[in-house]
Amino acid sequence: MMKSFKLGVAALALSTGLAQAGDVEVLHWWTSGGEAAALNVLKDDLSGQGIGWQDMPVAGGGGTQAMTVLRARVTSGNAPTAVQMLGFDITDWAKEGALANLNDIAADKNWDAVVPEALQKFAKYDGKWVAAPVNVHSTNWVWANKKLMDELGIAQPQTWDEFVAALQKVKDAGYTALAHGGQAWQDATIFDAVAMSTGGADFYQKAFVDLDEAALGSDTMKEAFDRMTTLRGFVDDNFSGRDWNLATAMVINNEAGFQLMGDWAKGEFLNAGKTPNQDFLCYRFPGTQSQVTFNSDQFAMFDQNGKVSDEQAALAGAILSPTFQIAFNKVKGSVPARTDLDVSELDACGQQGYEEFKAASASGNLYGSFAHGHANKAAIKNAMYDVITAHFNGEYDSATAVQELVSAVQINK
Amino acid sequence: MGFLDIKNATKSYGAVKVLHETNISIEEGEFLVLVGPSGCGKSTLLNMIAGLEDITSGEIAIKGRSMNGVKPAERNIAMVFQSYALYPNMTVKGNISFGMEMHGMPKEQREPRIAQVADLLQISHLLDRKPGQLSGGQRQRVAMGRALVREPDVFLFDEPLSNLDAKLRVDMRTEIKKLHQKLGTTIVYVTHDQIEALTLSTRIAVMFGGYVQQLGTPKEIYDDPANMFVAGFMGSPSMNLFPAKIVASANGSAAEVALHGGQTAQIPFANGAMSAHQGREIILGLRPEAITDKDGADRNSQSVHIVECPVEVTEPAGSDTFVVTQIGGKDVTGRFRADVNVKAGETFPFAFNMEKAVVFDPKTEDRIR
Amino acid sequence: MSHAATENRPALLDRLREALPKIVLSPTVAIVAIFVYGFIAFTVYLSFTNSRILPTFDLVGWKNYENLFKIRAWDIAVSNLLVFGILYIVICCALGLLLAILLDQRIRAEGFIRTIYLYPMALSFIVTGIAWKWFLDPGIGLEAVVQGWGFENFKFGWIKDRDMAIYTIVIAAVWQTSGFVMAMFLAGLRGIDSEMMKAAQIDGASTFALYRRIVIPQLRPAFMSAFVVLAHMAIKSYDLVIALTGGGPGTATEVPATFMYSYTFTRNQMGIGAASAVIMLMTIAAIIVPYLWSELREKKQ
Amino acid sequence: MSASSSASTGNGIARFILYTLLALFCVYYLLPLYVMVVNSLKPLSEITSGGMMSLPETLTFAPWQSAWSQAQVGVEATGLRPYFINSIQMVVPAVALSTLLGALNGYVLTKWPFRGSTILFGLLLFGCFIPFQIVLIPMARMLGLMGLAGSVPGLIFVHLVYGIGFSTLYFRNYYAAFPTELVRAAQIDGAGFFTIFWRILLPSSGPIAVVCIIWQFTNIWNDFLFGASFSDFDSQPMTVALNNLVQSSTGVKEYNVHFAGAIMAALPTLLVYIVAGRYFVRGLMAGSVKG
Repeated sequence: MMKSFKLGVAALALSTGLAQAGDVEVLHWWTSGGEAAALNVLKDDLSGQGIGWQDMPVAGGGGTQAMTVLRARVTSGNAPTAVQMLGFDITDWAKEGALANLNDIAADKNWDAVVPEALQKFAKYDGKWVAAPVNVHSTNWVWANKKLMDELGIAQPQTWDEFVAALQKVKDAGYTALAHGGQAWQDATIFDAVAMSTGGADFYQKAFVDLDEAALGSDTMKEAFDRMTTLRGFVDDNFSGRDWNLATAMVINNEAGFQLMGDWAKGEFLNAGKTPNQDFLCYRFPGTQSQVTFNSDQFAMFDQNGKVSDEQAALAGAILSPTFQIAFNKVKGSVPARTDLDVSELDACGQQGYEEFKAASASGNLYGSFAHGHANKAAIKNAMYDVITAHFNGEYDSATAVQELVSAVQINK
Repeated sequence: MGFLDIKNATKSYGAVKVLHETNISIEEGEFLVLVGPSGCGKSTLLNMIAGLEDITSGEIAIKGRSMNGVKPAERNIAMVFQSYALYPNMTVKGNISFGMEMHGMPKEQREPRIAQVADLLQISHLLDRKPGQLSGGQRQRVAMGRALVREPDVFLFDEPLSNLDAKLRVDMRTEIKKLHQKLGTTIVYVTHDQIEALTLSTRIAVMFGGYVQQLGTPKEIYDDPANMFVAGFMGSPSMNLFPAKIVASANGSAAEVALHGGQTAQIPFANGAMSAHQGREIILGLRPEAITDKDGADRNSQSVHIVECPVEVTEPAGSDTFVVTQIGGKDVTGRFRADVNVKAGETFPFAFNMEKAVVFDPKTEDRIR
Repeated sequence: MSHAATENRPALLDRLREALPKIVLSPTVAIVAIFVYGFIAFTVYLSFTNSRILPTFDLVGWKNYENLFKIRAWDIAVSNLLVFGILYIVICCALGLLLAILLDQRIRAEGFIRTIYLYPMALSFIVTGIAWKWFLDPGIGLEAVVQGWGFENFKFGWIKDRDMAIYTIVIAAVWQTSGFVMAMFLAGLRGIDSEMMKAAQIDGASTFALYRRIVIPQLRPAFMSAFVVLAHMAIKSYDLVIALTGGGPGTATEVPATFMYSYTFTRNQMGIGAASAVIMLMTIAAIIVPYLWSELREKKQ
Repeated sequence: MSASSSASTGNGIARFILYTLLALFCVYYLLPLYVMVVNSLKPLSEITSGGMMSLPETLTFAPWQSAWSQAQVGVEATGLRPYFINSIQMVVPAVALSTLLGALNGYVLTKWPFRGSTILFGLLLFGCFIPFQIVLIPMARMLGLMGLAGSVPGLIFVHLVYGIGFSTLYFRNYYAAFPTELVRAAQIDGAGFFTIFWRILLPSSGPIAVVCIIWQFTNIWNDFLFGASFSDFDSQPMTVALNNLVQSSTGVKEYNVHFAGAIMAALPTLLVYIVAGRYFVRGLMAGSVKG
């Protein structure tokens, strides 16, 4: 069993990994009403082409459950046809030789031109398209309660200091300044923006993408941790373990002033009947106005007998089709993964986000979010989570956190 | 060659030999009892006959056919267990018919046999009950019915009466004896109760420490024990065994014994016995019924001797009174008539019937003849 | 089979029949050999490789173990398991015993109460985790409710407190299994000879002494069974921690099971995950093997 | 012994304290269930506006309906219904097989012991403690090689493999106390290996079978990891669907539906406990606590 293992992964995927002819089996973790509605657009598109959809949802942990299941499925030689994936997971699977080459359809639909390069870094491996990007979430958003902002006379903060002042104002007024849920990935999402704001794009690139030890251990990093301590002071005592959407609800219900969260938070506002710019505000984290940190859901296709099946090609094509991109991202809160679309159907925040995304892409300021696995491998990401969350919960002071961050990266490199 | 032959059979568990070379041969219709204290090997031997345990070496044959390696079910035997081993989930009828069913006997043939056996054992009214609803005695009958209905060559009984109360045990004992006489079947019966052994058997094998100590009729075993173990184990109250020395006396030899209080007494052996062993230290064995009061002594015996002994305890037992004295430091019990006037503390004449005396070597514990 | 052939077969058939018990057992033996011990061997091997997302077979020596002990979360996980395991087993046994003794006093509606005590075992923690999480949450749970009754100073925020959070896991875990332990002890109590109890009462033993001196010592087999079941659950507790705290606040409630899952699957560090699994298995063995040894040796006497 | 130990009968105060204690523990055990039931009968707005402990102001059964047949657990809003059936299809054979095999193993280990059988049992028992996380990948590989990947039989097999240790333990301890003389009697009556098992032992195994079935049913029904990893799009069990319902990443969390679904998912196991609970203690008494 030993020797055959590695070879077997590819071989088995080849031989038995076929779903029923004419169907696609899709492993994903989009099980909420809105997400499922969005996927239904894709499903209907495919059924129009005579292709059936076999649904294999596994929710939980932002896709980590699904990735565990995927590993079992692939190892058993029963890989799903298409799998929702994030960032480095795609690269890792491509390295294993398990993903199909989508170059034909990509050339046919001209993906190289319309998909930003920062996304291609994940969607392509070794010069071959292996995944079709569905959307682009950006993570460095601030969500603010307009009513509180107006009441307290707070304008959009442009710098860190202004932001701290604004938080202080909210806190003094007796509200929770920062709505936050104490889960590792949420802590890291904040840190993502704080680090970008503190050290700038180059620092971000060096520390989180290149894993440069000097940058990781630098005073700038310590400064970033200090700022996290400051933010911790604006969070209520009851934050630990809270789901992000409950934190959003605090902003919606006029209990809290701000939340730092990716653009998926917008869906909560919209679902609660709130309107952008009337009931709530959306803007980039102070100090990162020109940058966009993103994560992108993509669908990777598992290799079928050494080539791409017709169904997979159809699915990939449908995913990047303008109609699906618009229809899906309208519901999901994210922006389309291609830069050539008319997004007038999106809401105000969505349109703003799309413009910023295009601009960042053009100016080279589009960065994969380290907190969402788009800067480095899962091992590194989670090792950083450990340090960030431990620091945010007061287990480390900033100096220790910096040291721990360096050693965590060393261990997991 | 007998009906059931046990030839040089042994049993070992690893290095431990629990049954040493055993040879027993019994005829058809015999009632053999294997008796001995627990751990003596009797149940092991029974299980070997049943085929429930393998034979380490030697052979067991029934009707001349070697049973080594033959399955229990194919030996044409039946067994009654100590706990009766009634199948709790089946009715009495189911229990009785199970063996026939397993041997492929059609239902029409089973029914009359069940009825016949149930009738014989008077359990016809219980046939539809489950074992849990029966009394101990009823279960015992069902267990026997289950064995009987098979009409086997050999019946094996593994302490079948030990779970019954005293009264029931005596009744069932009689019933088993009647059944044996009526049906004339061959039976091997294991018990630790020497009375059962003596009352039921045609022959007894007394076992101890993995050896057959003595094989013989009840009378042989009782009157003529081969060694001190058999002498002490069989009979109740058990045989008095006390130290003595053989000395010359007027008519031949006598046993010189130490009475309580430092005196010695000489009790002559029956005519001429033990003359060859004069001067030897021995253990003298006399059953309680051979030590009586003067008037209660066996009138046919030629060799009754009176010795005045101090009385330690008297134990009236209705039909008899047991009187205890000390000889050679051992309690010695005599069986006196019930109306004899004897009190503890006084000295009283004891009558020793030396025709019944048996003599053992104190070291080997074997019989000296 | 033809009739002629059977003539020569009895010996073979007999041998087959004699081997039947072993034949019946053999599928289980094969299953256990492959799917338990084979997999353990495989895991041990993996722990010496640099496996990441999928198993690979490039040996790296002790590196995974060295790294494992450098990871702070592992230390936390191990010490948490110690705290959790001891408290969980002790409290479950104590509570289970108490409940069993209480229920053994000829209680009316015993069956009903017993079912209530027992039912948590039936529920998966995917299910009850949310309820517990809410109940323990100071914002909406017990603290809020009691404060709502007017006890403004009432505080119960353990789940948010990184020094206390592990105890909330004990509370929920005890809730889940103590009823089961109760059932085991109750069964043990019912199995004790009532004549012995009468004798002790005649000897003048107080109720307390009766239980302490006579009853509880006789429950040793029940204690042993309970210990195995509880140890097994303590070590495997994964759902519970994930549902209740997700290992937080911070890493305060990390346990080896969550650590192992996280490194093997979430972090694509299969080598380190395997190393932690090996350490965990060795710990289990250190606890269970002596138990099995004493149990099985006793059987021989 | 219950009869003799209750020296306190008739002592009013002691009885009162006793019942109070028992009632307090009932509250402890029922609390989470209370939270779940109460909140499954409220409209969502009532939950989010606080007061998770309070009784519903407007009673609604809509969450239950939704969880059963309308809730979003995948692309299709099917509710838990189809997954329920998947779970039943998996649990029933898995429980039956592992119980039967456990009974056979227990029978062999106690009534037909052979050299090394005790050690074998020890090894079997130790297998119960293997962490499931480490078996996931190699098991997936084996299932693939056996052609059982992503199928209900595959799931049944996995649960059989890891359920067998405990079921063997239960039956072995039970049969150890079962009189060996009965087996011998049956042997002499001419019953073979399997006949003895079917006709003599199995009919008397009711109590321990209940214990074993309860244990296996609970574990298999509630399993998530294997269910998620080794199932296919058309064989996902209930727990995976419930997880999808509860853990959905974005969008409004319908807690009332979650609770309704959670209780629904637990109903079969609860039912088993309530129906068989009385035999449970009896079964434990007969077997497993004897060590």
